[in-house]
Amino acid sequence: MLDKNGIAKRIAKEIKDGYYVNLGIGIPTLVANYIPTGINVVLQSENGLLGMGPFPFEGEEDPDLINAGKQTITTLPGSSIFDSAMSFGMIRAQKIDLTILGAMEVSENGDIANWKIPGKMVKGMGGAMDLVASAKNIIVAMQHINKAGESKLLPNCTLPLTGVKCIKKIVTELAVLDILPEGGFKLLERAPGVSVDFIRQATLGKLYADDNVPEMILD
Amino acid sequence: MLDKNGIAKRIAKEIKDGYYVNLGIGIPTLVANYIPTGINVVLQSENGLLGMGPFPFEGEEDPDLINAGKQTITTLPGSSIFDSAMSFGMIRAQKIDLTILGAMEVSENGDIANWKIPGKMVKGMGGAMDLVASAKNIIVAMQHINKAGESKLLPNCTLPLTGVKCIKKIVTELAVLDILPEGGFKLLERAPGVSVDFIRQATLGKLYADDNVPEMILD
Amino acid sequence: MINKVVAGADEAIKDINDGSTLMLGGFGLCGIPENCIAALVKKGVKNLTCIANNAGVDDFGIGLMLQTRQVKKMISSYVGENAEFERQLLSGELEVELIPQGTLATRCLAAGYGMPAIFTPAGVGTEVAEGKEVRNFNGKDYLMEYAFDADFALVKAWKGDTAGNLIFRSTSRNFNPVMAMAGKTTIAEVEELVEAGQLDPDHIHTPGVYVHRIFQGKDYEKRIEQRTVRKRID
Amino acid sequence: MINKVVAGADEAIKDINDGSTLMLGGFGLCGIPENCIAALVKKGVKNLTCIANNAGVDDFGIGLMLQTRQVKKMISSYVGENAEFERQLLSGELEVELIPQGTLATRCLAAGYGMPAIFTPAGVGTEVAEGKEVRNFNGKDYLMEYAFDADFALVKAWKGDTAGNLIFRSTSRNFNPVMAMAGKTTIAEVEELVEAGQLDPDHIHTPGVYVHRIFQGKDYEKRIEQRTVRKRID
Repeated sequence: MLDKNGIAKRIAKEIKDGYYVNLGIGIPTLVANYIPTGINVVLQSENGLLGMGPFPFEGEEDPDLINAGKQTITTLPGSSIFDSAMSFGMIRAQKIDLTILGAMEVSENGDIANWKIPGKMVKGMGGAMDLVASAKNIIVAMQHINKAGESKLLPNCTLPLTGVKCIKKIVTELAVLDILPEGGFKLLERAPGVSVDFIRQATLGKLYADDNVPEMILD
Repeated sequence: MLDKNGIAKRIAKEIKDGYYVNLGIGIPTLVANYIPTGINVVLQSENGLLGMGPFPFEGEEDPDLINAGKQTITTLPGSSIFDSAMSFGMIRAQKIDLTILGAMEVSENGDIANWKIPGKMVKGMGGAMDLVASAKNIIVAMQHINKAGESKLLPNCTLPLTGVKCIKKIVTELAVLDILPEGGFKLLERAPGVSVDFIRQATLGKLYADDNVPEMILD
Repeated sequence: MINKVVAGADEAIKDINDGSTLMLGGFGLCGIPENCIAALVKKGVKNLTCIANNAGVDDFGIGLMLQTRQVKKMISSYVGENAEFERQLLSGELEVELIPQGTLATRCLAAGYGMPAIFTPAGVGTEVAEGKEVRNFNGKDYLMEYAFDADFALVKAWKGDTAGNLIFRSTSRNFNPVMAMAGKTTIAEVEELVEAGQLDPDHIHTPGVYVHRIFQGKDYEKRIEQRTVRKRID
Repeated sequence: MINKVVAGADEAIKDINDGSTLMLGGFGLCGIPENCIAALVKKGVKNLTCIANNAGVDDFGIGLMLQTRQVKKMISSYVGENAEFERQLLSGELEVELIPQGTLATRCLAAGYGMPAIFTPAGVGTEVAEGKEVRNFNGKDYLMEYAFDADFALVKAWKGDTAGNLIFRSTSRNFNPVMAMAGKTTIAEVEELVEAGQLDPDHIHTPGVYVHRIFQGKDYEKRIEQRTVRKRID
């Protein structure tokens, strides 16, 4: 079973040379730490930056330079700044090659819920609805089962939706899965030491698994 | 009867302090020469400039700095440059206070034709359709009668339209006229020495004139 | 050039009255019109509708106007950790309309560019789509969303000139340029106000035609919401 | 950063083939992609559809591609004094679609911003409106116009960096930034190509994400169409 860093590490392997990538808050942010060396990747921050760099050195924080998580960051040689309309313009126009974000629930037809729990204080969808509706390539980083042991990969989402039929790939603490065009979770890889049966039990939505599902290779 | 400079001079009196103004090609361009001193006016050129200055001194022409008539020009302190989308964005959003353009025909309900003569080579509408459809305040600079002596202020335009019900004021070699909300040309001023009867004969559309129509004051 | 300079924040906001709809630039606490917000708190206008990506924190940004109960409705994409906000929302004192961040930005752009409505796929199939027209283009569904209609836009720029031209700095740009274009009356506060002619025309982000009033701001706190750093030994 | 540099115009346009739809930046002869046009003439690709505000003059700009009969269709707002253009149009060799200049610009913006269609009042009640959907918002009629769908955008910038970031100079900016955003493949030629990091991130007009190939152009003529001057004695 993977920890958060493990999930981030596995997702990082999906990032290819020349990709522009938008990383959501939470586990997706950790992905930046595991981008393979030797490839050129540009991180977009939807508040208006291409080419997000690492956190600043202590004492060099610039209040005018933050990411979408409101963290102080830095630019890199070749960075560019733009306004919010252009930022979401490039997202809608599918200029961003890969979007990685978290989810509370994903359904077997690719719906995602990640912004609102009825009865709890709602903070808002931020840019998530724009990202899921527009991105051509989305990977969801999420927990397969919640703390009560219930599956979060469902036949249908029970929470209010963020987007419909938009998710194609999921990485959890247990598995890597694709969502099939005709619906259903296709098991691609198992986390080290996790059995197909365990994953099947942890998946409430339809799960397809071949006979020999390989273990993830993380390094 | 006014010459082209006379028309430009009369139109210039309509320009008020603090106006952003778009000047079309032809007579409207001449208006810039007669903007009253002591008022602050900013000229927009729809190829992407606010704050159009005079022609450059000989030898100082910059091929990267032209106006919408493709003439070499200059900027002024406080000028700004922008792209064509923003330029027409500010036109559509009615940020330009006054648009002055030429016309081949205007109808008594405010339609304008100024871009195409059937059977003749068409050069295109350029920005004229955007300007007439969007501007809140348009003055047309035109000849009242054509070379054959025929009126160009008509019940209905005979040429293909540039815009419908958009013109509110016209300055010709003979007169200043408003177009009434209910339709019809309202004679406001006569050119020096021109009689109301003469203007009536030169106007094929409905003309309304009070008993005492004043002569224009040009200086 | 047309001079847009006013003496300060109090004069700039003098005709913002009870019930006005305001746009406020900024993302989190980054690039917010600090001086205008302080002046609005001082003036005490009420029943404001605020269009802003976020609602500030308890003791800074729009949060200051929430504490004084000046805000009737927030139109935002994300309303962060803000206890007073939560209290007012749960008690029904405050209305909140949450809309996707890109929709928020593009509805500003639409207003600034004279487009009455735009199409976006954001929110299709979700509760955001309720009551909205859905239209299919090339096999994909889009919502039709309307241009905002705001009485005032309050924006913060780095530099500005007397003609109202604005230049923003780094990611404090965010919503400021699109809101500057979108307000019926746009008020800009700047860290450095210079004479017309001091800014390179090619570097101007917001042309002065969009700005109705500009003033030299003061005492910027520029509070950092999430101070994240790395050690030099990295 | 991702490196977008190619050796020159010939390599940059190598996959532009017969029948492609191209956007070409520029207003009149100002800010046109001179190197790309020369390379297209040299390559001799045919049946091109060109989206460009103007069609050049007889012996410069897109006029060069008209002389070699490479253009099947022009989509423009104004096609100036160009004898060969006129001859081909009258003889039926060339198709021309004339559209309002603001509509042209905004259909580019729509493509670059992922908006399938936009609304504009330009052309309502005229022959431009024929066959188009008219929609009333707040008492005013608008035409619905679709985003352009161009295989390639060819743009000319003043400075660019290896990451594809572009800065334009003065009014040679015009259609270039919106077309740069709109092409499925965008090719930028620049007067000065610098290393990533040499351009101020706040001054970049077109972020590199929109640019697929960039090269250092050469031998710019930058012909002036209307040389207007005043005497020094003024």
